[in-house]
Amino acid sequence: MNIVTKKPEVLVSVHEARLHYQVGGAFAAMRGKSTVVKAVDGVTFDIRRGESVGLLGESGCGKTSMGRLLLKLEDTTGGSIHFDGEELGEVRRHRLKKFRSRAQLIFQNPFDAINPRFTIRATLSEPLENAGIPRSEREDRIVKALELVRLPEPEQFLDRYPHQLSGGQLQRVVMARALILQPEFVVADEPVSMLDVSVRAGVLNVFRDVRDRLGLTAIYISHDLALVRYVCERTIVMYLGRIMEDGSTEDIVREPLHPYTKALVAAVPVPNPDQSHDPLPIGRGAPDPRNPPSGCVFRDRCPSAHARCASEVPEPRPVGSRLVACHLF
Amino acid sequence: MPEIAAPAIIKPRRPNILARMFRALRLPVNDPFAVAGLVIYFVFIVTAVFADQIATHDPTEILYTPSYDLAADLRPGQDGFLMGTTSLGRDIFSQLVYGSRSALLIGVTAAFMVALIGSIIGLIAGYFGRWVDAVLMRLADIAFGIPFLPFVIVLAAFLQPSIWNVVIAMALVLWRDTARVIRSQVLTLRTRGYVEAARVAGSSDFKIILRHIAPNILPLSFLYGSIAIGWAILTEASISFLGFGDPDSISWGYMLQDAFASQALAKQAYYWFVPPGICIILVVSAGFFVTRGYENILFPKLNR
Amino acid sequence: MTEPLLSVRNLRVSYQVGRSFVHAVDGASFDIPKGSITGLVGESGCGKTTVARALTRVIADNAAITGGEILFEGRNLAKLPEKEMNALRWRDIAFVPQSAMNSLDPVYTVEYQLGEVLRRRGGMGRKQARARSEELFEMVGIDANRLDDYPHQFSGGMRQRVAIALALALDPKLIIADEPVTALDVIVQRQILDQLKELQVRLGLSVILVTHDISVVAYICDRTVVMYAGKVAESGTMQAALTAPSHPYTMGLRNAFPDLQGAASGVLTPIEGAPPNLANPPAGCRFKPRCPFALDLCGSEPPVIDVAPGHPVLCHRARESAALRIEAAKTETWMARA
Amino acid sequence: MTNFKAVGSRLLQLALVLWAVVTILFLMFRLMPGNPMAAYIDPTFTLEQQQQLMAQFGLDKPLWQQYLIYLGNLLQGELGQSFRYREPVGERIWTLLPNTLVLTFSSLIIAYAFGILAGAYLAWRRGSFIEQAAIPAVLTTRAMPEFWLGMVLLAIFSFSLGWFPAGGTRAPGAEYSGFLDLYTSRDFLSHLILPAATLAIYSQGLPLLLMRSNMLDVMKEDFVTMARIKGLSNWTVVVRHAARNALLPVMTSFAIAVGYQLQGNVVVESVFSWPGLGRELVNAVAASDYPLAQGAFLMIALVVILMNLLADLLYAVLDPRVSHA
Amino acid sequence: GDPIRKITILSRPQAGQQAEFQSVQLIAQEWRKLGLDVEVKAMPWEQMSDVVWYKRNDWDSTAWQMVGRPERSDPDELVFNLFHSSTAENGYNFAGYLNKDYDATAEAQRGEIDPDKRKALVYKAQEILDKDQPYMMLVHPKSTFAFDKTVWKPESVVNQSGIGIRNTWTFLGIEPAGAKKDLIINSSDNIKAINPLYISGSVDSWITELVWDRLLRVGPDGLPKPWAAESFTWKDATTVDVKLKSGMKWHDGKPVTPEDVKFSFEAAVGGEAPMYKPFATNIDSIAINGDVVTFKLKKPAASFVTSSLAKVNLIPKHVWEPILKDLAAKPETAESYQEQMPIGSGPFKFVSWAKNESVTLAANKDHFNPPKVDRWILRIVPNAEAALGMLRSGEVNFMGEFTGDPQVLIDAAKKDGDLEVVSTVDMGFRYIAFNERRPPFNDPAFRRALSEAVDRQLIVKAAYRGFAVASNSIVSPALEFWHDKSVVDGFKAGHDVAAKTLKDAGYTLEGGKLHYPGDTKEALAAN
Ligand SMILES: Nc1ncnc2c1ncn2[C@@H]1O[C@H](COP(=O)(O)OP(=O)(O)OP(=O)(O)O)[C@@H](O)[C@H]1O
Ligand SMILES: Nc1ncnc2c1ncn2[C@@H]1O[C@H](COP(=O)(O)OP(=O)(O)OP(=O)(O)O)[C@@H](O)[C@H]1O
Ligand SMILES: [Mg+2]
Ligand SMILES: [Mg+2]
Repeated sequence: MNIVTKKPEVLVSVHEARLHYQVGGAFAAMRGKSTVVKAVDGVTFDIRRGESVGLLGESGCGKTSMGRLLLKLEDTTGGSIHFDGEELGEVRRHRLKKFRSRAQLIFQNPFDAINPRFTIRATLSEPLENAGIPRSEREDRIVKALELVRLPEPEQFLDRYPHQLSGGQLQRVVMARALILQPEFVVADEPVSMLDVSVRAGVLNVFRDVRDRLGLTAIYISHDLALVRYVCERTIVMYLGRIMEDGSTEDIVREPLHPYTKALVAAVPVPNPDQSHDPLPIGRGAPDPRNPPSGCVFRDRCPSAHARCASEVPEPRPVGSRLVACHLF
Repeated sequence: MPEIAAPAIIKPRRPNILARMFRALRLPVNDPFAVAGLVIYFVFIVTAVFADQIATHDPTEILYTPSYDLAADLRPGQDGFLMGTTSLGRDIFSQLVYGSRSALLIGVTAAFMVALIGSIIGLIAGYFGRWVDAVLMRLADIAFGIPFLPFVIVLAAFLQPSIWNVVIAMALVLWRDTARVIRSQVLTLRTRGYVEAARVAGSSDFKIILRHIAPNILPLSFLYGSIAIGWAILTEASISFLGFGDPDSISWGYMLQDAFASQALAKQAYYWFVPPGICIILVVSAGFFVTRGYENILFPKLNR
Repeated sequence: MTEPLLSVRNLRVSYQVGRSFVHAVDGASFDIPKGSITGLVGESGCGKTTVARALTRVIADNAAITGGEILFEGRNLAKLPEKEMNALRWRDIAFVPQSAMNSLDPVYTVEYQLGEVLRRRGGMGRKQARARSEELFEMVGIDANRLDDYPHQFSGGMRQRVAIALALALDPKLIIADEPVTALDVIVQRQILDQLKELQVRLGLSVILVTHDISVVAYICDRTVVMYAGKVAESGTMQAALTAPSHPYTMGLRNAFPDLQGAASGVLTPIEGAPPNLANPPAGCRFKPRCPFALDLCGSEPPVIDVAPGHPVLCHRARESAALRIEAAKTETWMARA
Repeated sequence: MTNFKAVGSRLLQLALVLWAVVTILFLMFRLMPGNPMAAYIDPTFTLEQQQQLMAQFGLDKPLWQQYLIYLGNLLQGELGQSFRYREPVGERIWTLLPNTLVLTFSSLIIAYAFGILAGAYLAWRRGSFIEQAAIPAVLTTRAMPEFWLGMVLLAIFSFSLGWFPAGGTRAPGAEYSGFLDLYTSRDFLSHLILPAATLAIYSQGLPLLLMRSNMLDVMKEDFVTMARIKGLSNWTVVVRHAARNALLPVMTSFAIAVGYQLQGNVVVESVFSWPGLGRELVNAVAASDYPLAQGAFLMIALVVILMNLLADLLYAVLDPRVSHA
Repeated sequence: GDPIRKITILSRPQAGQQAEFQSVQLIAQEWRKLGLDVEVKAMPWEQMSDVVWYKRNDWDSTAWQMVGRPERSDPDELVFNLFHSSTAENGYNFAGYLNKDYDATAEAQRGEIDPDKRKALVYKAQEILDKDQPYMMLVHPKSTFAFDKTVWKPESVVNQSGIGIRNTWTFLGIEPAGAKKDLIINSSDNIKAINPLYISGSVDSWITELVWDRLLRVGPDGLPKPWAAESFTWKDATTVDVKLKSGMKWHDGKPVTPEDVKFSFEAAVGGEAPMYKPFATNIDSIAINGDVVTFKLKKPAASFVTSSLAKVNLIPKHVWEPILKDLAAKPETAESYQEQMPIGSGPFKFVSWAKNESVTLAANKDHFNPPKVDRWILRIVPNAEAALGMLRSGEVNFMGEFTGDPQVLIDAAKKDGDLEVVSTVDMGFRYIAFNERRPPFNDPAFRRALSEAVDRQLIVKAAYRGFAVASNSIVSPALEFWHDKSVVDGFKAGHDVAAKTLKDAGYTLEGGKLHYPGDTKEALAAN
């Protein structure tokens, strides 16, 4: 960490970012179904250099969409995102190439993230080739990258095809590909959710280790608070495209403030037979991203919702060292 | 400094181009019917290529018997005509042999055009999306609104009657099916992790299409190509039957039309109208068999 | 101990793939007592679903039960004539599948699908079936006026509830739930598990809950069966198996799970390597290649050792488990292997 | 509102396709070589006559003017005058369309009824000898040129056995008061059988193969497995769950098939002297009768386009996943 | 001189025009033997006629045909319209034949009322054409028809010379042999219109001739006879008196009057019936005197009786007058007017018309010449195969058109036993027209050589399978009175004859290629 001191502290700055998808065809429209999904709807946060931030939330709350925005795999439909002071919307052509080598993605599904027709060598060569690294250097860097992710005896993997590797090994290759150009910023989108429990820990450990060694700034996307806690010091909780709570992970685990975070924390099962069986402080039902409620998007499931929640969208407010978007605070 | 033995790096085996192409095409060699189809194709291709050697006569030459009478309506074997002669005194066997040439010429070019145009449009529409997709798919809608056979008929009347009309019409209209399927395939491929990964790795669109997407749709193009072979041959036959065919080149469709126009049915000249029909059925169903073999490979879960 | 409701003895199930066989379940034995929830845990591909399906005898076309017994109330289901087996399905043994979306027929309303079971299998009339459907919906906490909806109109959690309602329809003695919550979000998962537990207690059901998540097992199960590579590694009460695991594999699994209530600085420890290929499993103990405690003798078929009454363990070193547990708690133990 | 916009865009798309087809047609026929006056060439054909004819059909005007007139007329449902018949094209098409539709639908209904049943049966008997033999046989029926099949049927059942008449829609001299009267007569039926059978034999392959592969797919679905775990009878599982689901795409393919069949009718109508739209199109093209050929083509295209739309709609109506979204 | 460029022959494709296509192939084969480079271009009729008719400078030679029609029993139409220089620009003389001597002969025969003198002139015309060979006459085909003799009495069938047994006289006189009284006849062509003011096609004319009466009809011998007219007399070279039969009635029951006759001829020139106009333009005035109608002509015209009086249909004034008035204001003519229920006075009444399928007429028992059949039914059967099948199955009992191989028909009849087949030499003919505007076809010797190169017997046998007679005259031997037999008999053909003709005219063979005589240059590029 803190390799270069001159650079500004904030690496990524998100301001009121929005990503609205147009969905549904003519037939959905004929039945009066809304055709816009607000995957990300006015999200603001900063990430400092070297920080690891967990992006937490239920399925469909917009975590992946947020990640894709940060990597310019999707263009914002509103608001702005600055990467190292540069607005992502303006990044084009050769600067995009440069950006691509600075910001990387670790994929959720390793079985899908590597072209089944490519050998591991070819897979890892691609970013090097694009970055204009001469052929002679490539082999060396590939081996180094594989060593970095703790694949023992990297050479034996180079000419294998993906189906000849186990899930844990593949996910390490995916990480190696993300790291091979020595990026500053990495988004990891549920990197272990497709892996078997027994090998998850190994991949997580590599991630933690590499991040610390290279001083990476990282976003870790997950719906599992226990995992986020394992890798990130800061957590952002999202619900239906909006930020509910943003603060240190330990604080959130110990004392969740937002009613949604409370439910989330209480719901996580622990491998301990003596855990409590108290009912969850949350209503039934699931969020419908196509028809979110007015005002606070969480109000229809919130046990402490009141009149104001229906009319007014709660803005994130500082509560202690945290930001909480709730009218209770 | 003492030398440290570098770890033995196993060089990747680079299979030769031909072998790689064959693997990319993934010929369905495990399905007995597909193999039968491939064999039929092979036989017809050989026949077409060596038509000059195999045919006993010029297929359009008006022949005379040794007694200088017109050699018309001879039965098979008579006067040394293997499968007899037509009412115009032309050798049926030679026509059949040369017919394979037209069939394969039409079939293969039509297949190539349809597969090529369809694939390129599908690739572009699917990959680039947005207005490019919108424009190309509207074009496809229009193509879907054009009734194919009537279109060929009009085109054949518009241009000089020629076997290429069928090919042109197919290229103009039938790319739509291929394009739609390829597009939807590309749409799913585009969201595949490794395509996204290539983008994140900084690969250009062109490179992504060429390296990651095209190889995956190649078998699909080939599938549509092989469907197009059958379509082309059947369409040519229909067009010839309706009298819009090419009078100068011998095709099986032409032979059938000739036979019907000359009342081979009433003459019970089975030796005349049955063989071309069978040839068409053989080649077209060979296409279907191969196609099915392909589908089994491409969509194994269907286990058709 | 009372007679178990279901007793699986040495069950073998194989899939034919081309010319070779995958022995997905290779001699599994365990008991399901009446009125309990039993968790069936294990890594992906270890044969959990295969066991669960084998109990209903509706298995894949290329699968066959090649040995063993499934004793259910004294009858061997593995040998029962198809007709009797069919009579027993759903009335005695019901099933909750992993993905309720795919297991509800998309073209019929939920009421039709409930009614189908109630009328065709339960012999009810139309009115009666409707009443019972409403009752069932109430039980699982869905508004009865949503009976006329189609499956896709429900959210994932509700669908899972519908699936549970379906399973309850004929008051079965045993419900087999194959990963009923895996695809769901934590909050919904918790709600469903609570519901299931509540119903199980209220109706005195026996439930087999298939899952790969020991947290879930820890949350609601009374007993657990741990599977590894087609075999039962260890089975026993929740407490016995989770707080004091006796098989190295179970110990490893415990280490690999993050615990929200544990210390923040805790380090997770993976079990390196991958489960064996079931088409060609290693001789002897199947966990041997990944086991930090493996000895030469592990190359031979491990014995089943009862470390406590009703707590069989499939391990050569089962008797040393107390000592091994201490070693297993250390990260280095597992890293050394890698 | 967005939903109006979406519906509007679907209709707009339809209009666009129609306009494009209409324009392509216009250009194709106008640029076609060959002179429509060719039909009148006769030793007594004079220059004056020629010019009068050209003026009558508006052929003396510049192309763009002809195009505008043509579009204008189309909007009013006017298809123009046939060169040969000197009759409004619309009238002629309306009298022929029912014949074509009756042939198309009857053959397709037979084909689908057979194809669906046989497809379901083959799926059920998967791997059996019957299935192994049937699939290539079905593929072969699709490889036969329709006219060839028609001629063979004609040769056997009409010329040799004399069971069915050789062509037309009615016995010579038979009089009927209207379409309905005609279509319900035995006479008509006996004329319909051979052409309908030809088309049906050719088209049964599509629903058959589709039904079969859908069935095989559906049989692998979880809900079918669940139905079996529920202890439901085999019949219930196969018919109520598997077949019902497999049927959906087959039904929507029907609409598309109507469009395809209509195009293919051209050939079969010629073989069986069936007084339909397809044969008229062929004759009109052969005789450079632009307005008529254009009209017939347009009518076929219209049906094809509408059937494409119908397929969408059918899918939306039949599949609760869409209809109850 | 230069080598002669590649020359082309236009032909229709084989489909439907087998014999023509085959002839052209044979001709090309023979011409090549003369050292010419010959290309056969097959194209559909519409395209071919477009080139030949509207692009008169663009082609070398073309296959063409002239079909037989009753009114062509008078040679005037062919003799004049085909070769007179006045029709070279945009009339039927598309070959561009120019010969003053011929023009004079053609005009003279037109004005000559005396049959024998006229015959001499027509003979002279035929001799000039033989000498100049503007056309390479090929054959007069034989038309082959058949009928079911168990249904129809063979002796009641009339064989009209140059036309065959499918003619109005047969339909009027044919007698049922048994209980079946419906005459069912086939045609491959669609019916375009049933309209007395529109010459829409040959099949259509079968119907118009039956539904509408004419003053005269061309008899089985090819000479005109009174029909609706009681009699007719030439008062002088430009005046004809026609006496109308009494007691005739329209199909709607109204009487046929001389007014109707006058109206019919006036309608033909009135502008609403462009196709009939040429047949009545020569009429100066029509006068009515009781039941006599007097036609005054502008110019003497020998063919007036055949090509006008026996051509123009008699139509009811009370039906057509309002229609024509209505049409006068519109761009359309009467040709696009289709009566719902056509009204004529002819021996058959219109009953029904199923488009593209059939037309049914019923016998008019009130007619002065009532037919013996009950109904006359025309079925559209587009292919010969089906037509033959229908004839054998009884779905058709009179084959009115057979486009297939006549031998097949004869064989089928032999096998069947119930069928009678009759072949008749047609008054129409097939030929190759040379484009006289383009060298080398402007040279009569060259044309003659090409014509001589092919032995017509080859065409008759190999292309027409014997169902044709060789021709060298536009007047068919079927028209015995007008046909100049010597022209045909005197024509010698064969490769050697042709080669000699060419050599005599100065053409040379160099390296197997034919060259122009002297130092003539090739003026046109091959196309
Ligand atoms: N390409 C797309 N088009 C339309 N809607 C989309 C698209 N991608 C995502 N969405 C919708 O946007 C919302 C947010 O999706 P996103 O993938 O970001 O959620 P997520 O939090 O990553 O969920 P998960 O945990 O399931 O991965 C969802 O409702 C999703 O259906
Ligand atoms: N139809 C089949 N044909 C062949 N092999 C199969 C089939 N179904 C399952 N298998 C194999 O049998 C083994 C056990 O599969 P099973 O589905 O029972 O595992 P599981 O424990 O339920 O796994 P998961 O947690 O992934 O659901 C696996 O190795 C699997 O690959
Ligand atoms: Mg996601
Ligand atoms: Mg499973």
